[in-house]
Parts: sequence; C-alpha cells; structure tokens
Amino acid sequence: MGKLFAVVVVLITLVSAAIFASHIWWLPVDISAHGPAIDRQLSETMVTSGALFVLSQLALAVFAWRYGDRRDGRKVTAFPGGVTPMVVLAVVLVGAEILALTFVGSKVWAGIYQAPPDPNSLQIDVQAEQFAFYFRYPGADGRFGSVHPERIDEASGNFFGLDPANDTTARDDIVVPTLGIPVNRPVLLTLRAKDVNHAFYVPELRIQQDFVPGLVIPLHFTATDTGKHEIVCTQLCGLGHYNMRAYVEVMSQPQFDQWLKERAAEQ
Amino acid sequence: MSRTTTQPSPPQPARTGIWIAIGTICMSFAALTSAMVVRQSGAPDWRHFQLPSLLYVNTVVLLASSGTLEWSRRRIAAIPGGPGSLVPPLQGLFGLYITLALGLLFVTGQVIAWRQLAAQGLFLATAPSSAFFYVFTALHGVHVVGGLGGLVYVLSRLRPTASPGRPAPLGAAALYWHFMDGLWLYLLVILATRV
Amino acid sequence: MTQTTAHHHAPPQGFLRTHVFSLDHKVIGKQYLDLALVAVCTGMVLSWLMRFHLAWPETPIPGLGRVSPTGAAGGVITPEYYLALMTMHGTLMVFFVLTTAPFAGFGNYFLPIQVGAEDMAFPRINMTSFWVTLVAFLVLVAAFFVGDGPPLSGWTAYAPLSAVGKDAGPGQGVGQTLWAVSITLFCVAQLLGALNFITTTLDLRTKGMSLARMPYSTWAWFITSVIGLIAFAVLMPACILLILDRVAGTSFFIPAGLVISDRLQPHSGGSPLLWQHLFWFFGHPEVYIAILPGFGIISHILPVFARKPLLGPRVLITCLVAIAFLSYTVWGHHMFLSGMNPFSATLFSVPTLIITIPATIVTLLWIGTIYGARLRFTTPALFCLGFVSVFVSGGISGFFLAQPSIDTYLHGTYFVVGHFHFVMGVAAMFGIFAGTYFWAPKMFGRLMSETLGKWHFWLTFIGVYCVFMPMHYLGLAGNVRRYSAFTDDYLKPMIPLHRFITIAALFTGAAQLIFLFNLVRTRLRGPKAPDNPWEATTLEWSTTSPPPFDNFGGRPPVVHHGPNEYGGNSAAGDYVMQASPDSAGVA
Amino acid sequence: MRRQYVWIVGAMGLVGSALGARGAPPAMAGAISGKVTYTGTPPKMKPIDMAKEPSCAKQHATPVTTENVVTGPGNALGYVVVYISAGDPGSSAPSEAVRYDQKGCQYIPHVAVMQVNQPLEIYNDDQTSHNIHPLAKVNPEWNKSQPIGAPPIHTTWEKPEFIPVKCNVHPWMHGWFLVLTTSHYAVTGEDGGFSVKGLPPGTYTLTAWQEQFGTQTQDVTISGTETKTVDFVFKARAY
Repeated sequence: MGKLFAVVVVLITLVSAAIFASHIWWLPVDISAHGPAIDRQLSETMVTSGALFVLSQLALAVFAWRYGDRRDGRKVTAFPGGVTPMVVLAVVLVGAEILALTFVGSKVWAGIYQAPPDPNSLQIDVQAEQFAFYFRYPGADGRFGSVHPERIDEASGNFFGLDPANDTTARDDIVVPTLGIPVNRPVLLTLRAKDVNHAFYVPELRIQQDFVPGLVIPLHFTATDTGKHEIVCTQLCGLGHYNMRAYVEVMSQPQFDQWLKERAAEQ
Repeated sequence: MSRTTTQPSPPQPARTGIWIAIGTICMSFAALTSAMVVRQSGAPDWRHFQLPSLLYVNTVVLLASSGTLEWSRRRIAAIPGGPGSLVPPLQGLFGLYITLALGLLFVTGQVIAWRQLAAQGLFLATAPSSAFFYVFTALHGVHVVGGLGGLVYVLSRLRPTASPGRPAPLGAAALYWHFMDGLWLYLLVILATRV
Repeated sequence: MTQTTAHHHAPPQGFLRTHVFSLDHKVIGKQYLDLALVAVCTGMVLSWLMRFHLAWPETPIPGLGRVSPTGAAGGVITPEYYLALMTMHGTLMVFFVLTTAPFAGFGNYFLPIQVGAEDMAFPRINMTSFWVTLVAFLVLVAAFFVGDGPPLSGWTAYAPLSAVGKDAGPGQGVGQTLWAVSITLFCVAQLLGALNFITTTLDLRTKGMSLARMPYSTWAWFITSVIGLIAFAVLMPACILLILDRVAGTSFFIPAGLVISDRLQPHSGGSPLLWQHLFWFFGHPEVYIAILPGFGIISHILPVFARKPLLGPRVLITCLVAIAFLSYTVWGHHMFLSGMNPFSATLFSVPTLIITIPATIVTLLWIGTIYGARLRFTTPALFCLGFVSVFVSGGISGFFLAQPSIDTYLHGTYFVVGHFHFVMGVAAMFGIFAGTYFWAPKMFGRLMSETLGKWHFWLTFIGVYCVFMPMHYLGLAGNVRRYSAFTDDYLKPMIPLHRFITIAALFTGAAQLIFLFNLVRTRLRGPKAPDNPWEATTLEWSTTSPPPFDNFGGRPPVVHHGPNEYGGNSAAGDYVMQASPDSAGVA
Repeated sequence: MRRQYVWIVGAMGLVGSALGARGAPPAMAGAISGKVTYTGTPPKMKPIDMAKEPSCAKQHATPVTTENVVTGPGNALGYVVVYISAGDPGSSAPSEAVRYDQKGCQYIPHVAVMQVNQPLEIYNDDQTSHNIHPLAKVNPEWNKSQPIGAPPIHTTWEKPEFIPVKCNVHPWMHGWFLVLTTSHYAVTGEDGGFSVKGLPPGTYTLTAWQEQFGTQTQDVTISGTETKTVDFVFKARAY
C-alpha cells in the first residue's frame, strides 16, 4: 500500500510539473511595456515553488514507500537532528525566498500601480456597466463633458449621461464600445462604474483593475505591439458577466488618428 | 511534562463564558465603529444632529441599575456558605428587582428617544449618521434585553425553592451588566462626538 | 473540580430528548455532521450541474427543467441560474460544510471527551447553536424556491450588486435577502459554539489534563474557536448592515448616482469597498477556520498510524497560534485590484507570504513524523497522507497569488479557483474523511469497511488532482472564473480542458457514493468496534464505543501522560494511554 | 429600416386579421388616416457598434442605428403609435399572439402594440443568450434570460401600460411594449402614414405617441363610412 501511494504521488507530481513546464497552457504573448517584469516574476516564482512542490511530494512518497509497518518489530527512529534544525532551515529558506520575492515583486507592482501616469499620455474615460464597456475620447476640444447619471439614456445611446444641450464640451465627446489606442504611447484610463463592480482585464496587456461604483480609478499602461485583443470583466456583475467584453485595438499613430476621425464623424 | 495541573481555585464556566462573550461583543462594536469611521470619511451626505437629551437620563438610569445590582450582589455573596446555600436576605433580592426595573426603564427610555428622533424626521434611512445611531442603540438594546433575561434567570435560581447544587451565576450576570454600562458609555461618546 | 464538571442534566428520557432536542454534546456533534452531510451532497450536485453546463452549455439536463422552470427552461441552464448554483455551492460548502463538519461536528463530539469532561460547559447554548445553524441552512435553501430565484452574487456577495435589490437582476430580490439573513443566523450560531468550545477547554479539563497534555485536535478546535469568535463577530454586523441597505433604504455600501436597469438608485454616499473590507476581515480567517481543524485531526491521527510521536508538538502549537494571529493581518490580499490604495498592497502581501512559514513548518513536521515510522496504511492513515499531498499542492500556488504583481495577471482566474479548492476545500475534506474513518468506531460503535474505504481514497485522491490541477493551467492561460459560458475568442480553445475537468468531477463525485454507502451501512450494521481499535492514546479511546451518556460512566478519568506517547514499550504495547497510571519509558 | 417596416406591416396585418376574426366590423365603419411629421432638427441617430457580439455584428452589412427617433423623407416620423384613447368602448383581446423577435441583437419590431391580455410571444433568433427585461411599473416587472435555442417566452399584460423593454446583456437593445385597451390603433412607418380603421360613428379622442417627443391628442367625430384625415406634427429638438 505504501509503495502504491508512493508511485501514485510521484506520477501525479511529475505529470503536473511536466505540463507546467511544457507551457501547453500558458500566458499569451505580452504586448505591454510593464509585462516582461511580471512574466519574469511569475517564472521565478514558478521555478522556486515548483522545486518546493516536487521536493516535498517526493519526500512524502519516499517516506511512505520506505517506512511501512512490516510487523518485523523494527523500532521507530526519530527524525535526524530533531525538530530544531528543520525549523531553522525552513524559516531561513522560506524567509529568504519571501524577502527576494517581495523585494523584486513590490518594485514591479509599484511600477504599474503606484507610479504616476506619464503627463502626455492619452486620456480615455472608461465606463463599465451591466454588461458592456464604453470608452470616451475628449474630441476636438480636448476636454471631457461632465457626466450626469440622471441623464443616462441607453435608448438614445447616451451611455455616460452627457448633457450636450447645456454642456458644449460634451458635444464633441466621442463615445465608442471599442478601445482604440496608439502603439508605444502611454495611455491613461479613468475607470468609472455605472451600476455595480466590474473589472478591466486584458491578459495580453498583463493588466487588471476593478471598477468601483462611486470611485474614478486611474489605470495607465503602454502597449508595445499592434493588434486586436479582448477586454473582459473579471468581477462578478450579474447574469451577463460571462458575456461582458470589448475589444482593444492597438494601432499605429496614423491609423489611430484616422480611426478616431471616423468615429467622430459617426457621433 | 509536568504533572502538577490542578487549578488553584475551582473555575467558574459562567464567568469565563461571560468574559468571552464580552470579547466578542467588543469585536462586533469595534467593527461597526470602524465601519462608521470609513463611512463618514469624505461622505457628503453625513448629517450632524443633536442627540435627544433623554439619552443622558437613560445613562444615569443604567448606571444606577448597575449600582443596585452590585449592592445586592455583595449582600448575597456575604452570606456564609456562599450563594445558593441559604435563602438570601430579602434586601438582596429586592436590589435585584430594582435593577430589573431600572433596566426595563432604560430600554423604554431608549425607545422613547427613538420616537423623539423620528418626530424630528430622522429615520433609519434619512442619513448615514442617523442610520448608525439606530443600529448602535438597537444592537446595544438587544444585548441589554439579553442581560435582563439573565437577571430573571438568576432570580429564579435564587428563589428558596430553586434546586441546590450549582450556585446561581449572579457574579457572571453582574459582570455582564456592568459591561453593558461600559459599552453604553463608549457608544454615547462615539455618537455624541460623531453624529 | 467535580463540582463544576458535575453533569448539568440527567440522562434524558424519550426519543425527542435523546435524539432530537438533545443536550448531549455527542448527539449535537452527530447532528452537525449529518447537517454537513446533507449540505455537502447538495453542494456537490450543484457543482455537477455547473461543470456539466460549462462543458456542454447547450445540452439540456434531463429533469432540470421541471426542477426549475424559470432557471432552466427545457433543462438548459440560464446564465443567472448558473451564477445562482455557484453562489449556493460556495455558501453551502464554506459555511455549512467546511465550518460545521470539522469544527462544530467533530469538535462538539470529541473536544469534551478528549479533555475528560462530561459535556460542554453550556449544554443549552450548545443545543441552541445547532438549531440556529439548522434554521440558517433552511433559510438559505429556501432561496431556491422564491419567486425571482436564488441569489447570484457569489459567496462573497459584493456590494452594490448584493445590496441594491431586484434592479440588479434576477435573484437579487428576496433570494439575496434570505442569503444575508441566513449568514447572520449562522454567525450567531457559530459564536455560541465558539463560546462553548473555549470555556470547556479552559474550565472543564479533567485532573491531570494540563494544556501541554491536550490532544492536538483539541488544540486546533480551541484555536479555531478563538479565530471564529473574532471573525463571525465582524461578519454578523456587516450582514446586518447589508440587510438594512436592502430592506430599509440605508446607504452603507451603496454610493450615489448608480443607474441600474435604467433607474437612478435612491442611495448616496455608501462605500462598496467597506463591504469588501468587512467581508474579507472575516473571509480570510474563515479559510483557517475551515483548515485548522484539519491540521489538528491530521496531527492527532498521523502518530497513531505512524506508531511514533508527532515531531515537535510544541512547534506545531506555536505554528497554529502564529497562523491564527497572522490570519487577521492579510485580508487585503483579496483586494489588491479592488481599487483600494495600491500602497497598501505590499503591506498585505508581506504577512500573506509570512504565513507560508508556519504552514511550511507544519507540513515538514508531518513529513518528519513519517520518517522512520512504522506506517499502518489504514484508510484514515491514507487520507492523512493524502491531506499532506493536496495541502502542499494547494499551498504552493498561494505563493503566486500572494504577490500583487503576479495577482495582476492571475486575479479572478481559474488559478484562484484551483488554489482555494485544493488548500481549503479538498484538504479540509480529506481531514473530514480521515476523521470520519478514524472516529466512526467510537461514534457508532461499529467499524467502517476498510476495503470500501481504500477504494474511496484512491478514486478520490486521483480524482481531485484531475479536477483541480488543470484549473491552474486554465488560470495561467487567463481563463476567467465565474463565467457561465466561454464565448470569448481566447477562451474557446480551453473548452476541451473544461470537458476533461467535468468528466473527472463527475467520476470523483460518483466515488463519494462509495463513502456514503460505507457510512450508512456502518451505522446500520457494521461489525462491533472494540474500545480502542487503533491502539491510540487519547481519552476518547479510554471509554466505551460509543461512550456512555456522561462519557466516562461517572468516573472522570485522571490523566498521567501526554497524547504523544507512541513507539515505546509498555504493558499496552508500543504506546501509553493518557489515562493509564503506568509510567513506562518512551522512546 | 426596411426590415422593421416589413415587420410593422406584418404586425398590422395580424391586427387586421384579429379584427376580422372577431366578426366583421359594423357595417357603418369609418376610418381615420393621416401623416405624422416633425418640425425642427431631430437628434442624429447614433450608429450601434455590436463589436461585443460578433454573431450579431456580422448580420448587419450596414451599421444599424438607435431607433428612438426614426425619420423618413418629408420630415416623416416613424414608430409613432396612433390610437383611440377615448370614445372606444373597448373590446376583448384577440387570441392571436403578437410576435416579438430578438434578431441581430435588435428588437423587431422596435415598438410592439398589443391589447390587454393579448398573448405575446418572444423569440430569440440569435446565436447568443439574451435577457428580456420589461421595465414595467403598473404591471409586474420581470427579467428573464433566453439562451440560444430556448423555447419562446409566452406572456400577457393585464393592465394598459407603455413598457420600455431592455436587454441587459446588450445595452443598446431597447424597445417598447404598448399595452392598449382599444383594438383601434396603428403604427406609422417610415413615411409617417397611419390609418385607423373600423370605427363606428361617434366622437373619438385620437392620441399619437412618440417615445421621445411624448403624446399629442385630437378629437375626431366620425359619421358614416367617411375616412377623416388627421395629421400630427411633433416639435423635434437636436438634443
């Protein structure tokens, strides 16, 4: 029985580890400026904790194989050196690992969420609602119209609750359901939620942030490669949660300008 | 391993239980207080209002009840042979009845204070300040009512007809009741300074 | 001493007093376990439905249409019904299984016996605690049958989705209110329970039962009660505020200017993050409420079958206390991306990572205990070894999620689902299984079938790895959790893996029927069990199987030894019972 | 636009047959016909980008627009419901169901008119799950999902009410259920034209309703089989 347990545990461990290592299911190619740091942090953690995983499972397997009761009157033997060295070793090793991870990791985190946005980054207003994202560009005047929740009227496409009648800055605001951004230019999103909690998640951009009703949350990043990717909601928001998505289109600057001009014409 | 494990004095589960309950109740109100602080910070809709002066009268009533309870507890504890062994002197029991009455008076007073606020148009949903006021006072009130129940139980155990054996947990009940005072004073300060 | 431990109530007469409204902690413990059994079966069926829907979204499930005409017209699960199933699954499992079974159930039955008491300190409060839990359970289940359906905001019930009422969609009406009421009641019940556990441990220990001599399971239940005392004391007021937001029009968690279903909500100034803080201040310790009793049970059982003292018992206790303390400093790691001040992320990340130190040490203690042992591979022993394996697997993935930078990518994906199912779901279940197989002889006076038990272990052990390990792969590929279907382009390629998980889940679930059958058969007509079938040392094995009404037949035992005296040689064999006056030397 | 028009005709056809089914209208039956137009500049209808729902997006060669103010040549105003609001004794509901489709992530027709207690059938013709959420106030409000291939939803409304309908999953989807007591009503097409038939002699109040511009009423007296001509003019604002 002990031998069987050992074999099963070893098999499970090796198969699991092999699939992790083979990257069959793995992160999509990163297209963000900050992404490589996250990926590095992830793979470092993967290596160290992977080793920990394999070692402890193997130890379990070996001991189970080795120390079955054979009714041979063999006396039990204590763990060599007793508990103290083991505890010290664990504290030192795990402690060191933690220090290393925190030291590097908190820098990475700070670089994404604590660093101030680039002053000349492109600002886009994002509203999440059940169950879609809408994006607002300031338009020709470069200024966002103020939002009035009581004016929100989806039937006429007024998703943000603009007041073009009285607020001239709102008239040229461009509201679209697709996030178009220029490549290699810092982008600053201001996230606002219309109804409940939502989240902004683009795996390729290695970025994720909740929308919180009542708060306007800044989020900034720089896309380093053109292409079209999905923006999905990762915060349970109701029955349509699974279908709450939009696309982010990373374009070259001229393409982007053209795209924005066309959208402006449609408003 | 040591073999000497006998406790110096026989433990009183009722007392221990009350101490633990006190810890929990403190935790609950601590949570509510922090909620209040968070909710008040940068909330445009916070509305300050005058506490009904009746609350201070109620405070006096509650403190008085604690006094009478402590007085009768001492009297009963003073009986040779400890509580439960003899029929306690009438004054002792009398003190407990007074405590009971004052406790009821306090609860009634709190309800009247609510009515006064409601008369001013301050209801649960009027403003976060009023909401917290009602929540705090209501939760405290519920705990006081629980304490009254405890006192009734103790009284039933102190009756001469009560089964001998375990002593009536008068000490524990008194401890809880005094804690209700302390808790109320704390809440009063919080409410007076914040709402 | 005898005065305080003197039995508070005479042996009851009649069926009702003996088996239903009993004050006997043993009966109450069994009632908790039975409640957990009902809850876990329900929860498992719900997870089957979810898994089936994820694998084959448009295939009707026969009969389901009749069970829920609105939720699954024609047997096809609607998105809102999927979320309702998920919410109920989470709530049932976390509250009514992982909290009731290992803590309230086994704790009620064995804590008093293990400390040599005749009953809990407050039998009436103890009974109340169970019946309030039962009412809470019924209230929750009632949510399945209300007009606009069961709640769908998950077991975390994030406001404002959970607070604004029916405008937020189906299931957010009466159902969500019932959820909040149920959880409030549950908190009350668990507070009463914890009160009893702590008092009993402190005051009702028999002669010679010093803290140092308490069995590790008792220690774990004691520490868990302390955690619960604080955690549930915070969740209860939070739930009350949530209920007020829903029914009384207050705005604790609902900010101004929300437009939901084209209606401007009549609220102002509330803070959604406040709910998250209050909830997770409870929610993270709750994870340890679920798993620490497992720690205790494993540390209690492993030495019995290793025939060897547990390695470093004092270290174990220290680690448990450390974990309990740290569990209150880490709640924010659930909220790295919630919009709370990003600077606080590091503050919450560090203690989260530090918790891995005591956790690692405990694991090493178990593995070190196996070293040089004479393992007897009984079913409970196998589940102990399995526990260590799955706990390691689940704990390791915590390394990733504890780091804000990596959480930026993995948060809200199946990686999280795989992580917590391993570490608190499966691990805790293995603890429960180990406990059941180990204590069944004592609780029912009958031995469970070893053959069936071993089949149950192997199928379950392999099964859970097939179910939950792949979820980590899905998470790495960015597969979002709590989705009722995978319509996104980048998620479609993962459906085959989801199908594999579903098939594995169905088989693993089916394997549990073996356990059910074994359990029922044992309780009805299993072979009679001796008083100490496993040659264990603790007090529950010094009395009859099952124990008499007052546990020790009116003669409270006197303790002479610690719980850990295995591997020596004494009159009894290679172990010395706690209650035996014999002071034989121990290796 | 075309497609909706066809549907309106279809809906009106249904009504017509309904009238026929309940025994031929009285021998002496007049009618009211006319045209609904606007003055001023109406708001520009915004194009709807269905990028979120590819299965719907690919059904529309030309981008569809919002339909809260539908205009036609000659300042014609579409989707105006013209009905007898007073003077009609009312009639029992026809048994024929009004069909309401979700197709290409649009409600077809945009405005569905039905009588109190007249059966309503809601179909999901799309390869995606919709949820139908009539924001009723007088009648009971409900909110149900209709997954791909799910059976149609059968329902009725017990009280007269103008009910906005929305799909939470696709926020741009907005329509109307107009629940009337009378069987004499018409919905204007792109040309703004309408015709309310089968009116026995009498004095009626004719009401025209437009979802954004509100209602207008005129009193009409019908004698004999004449066909009165009544026009409505709404004042439009750009914002």
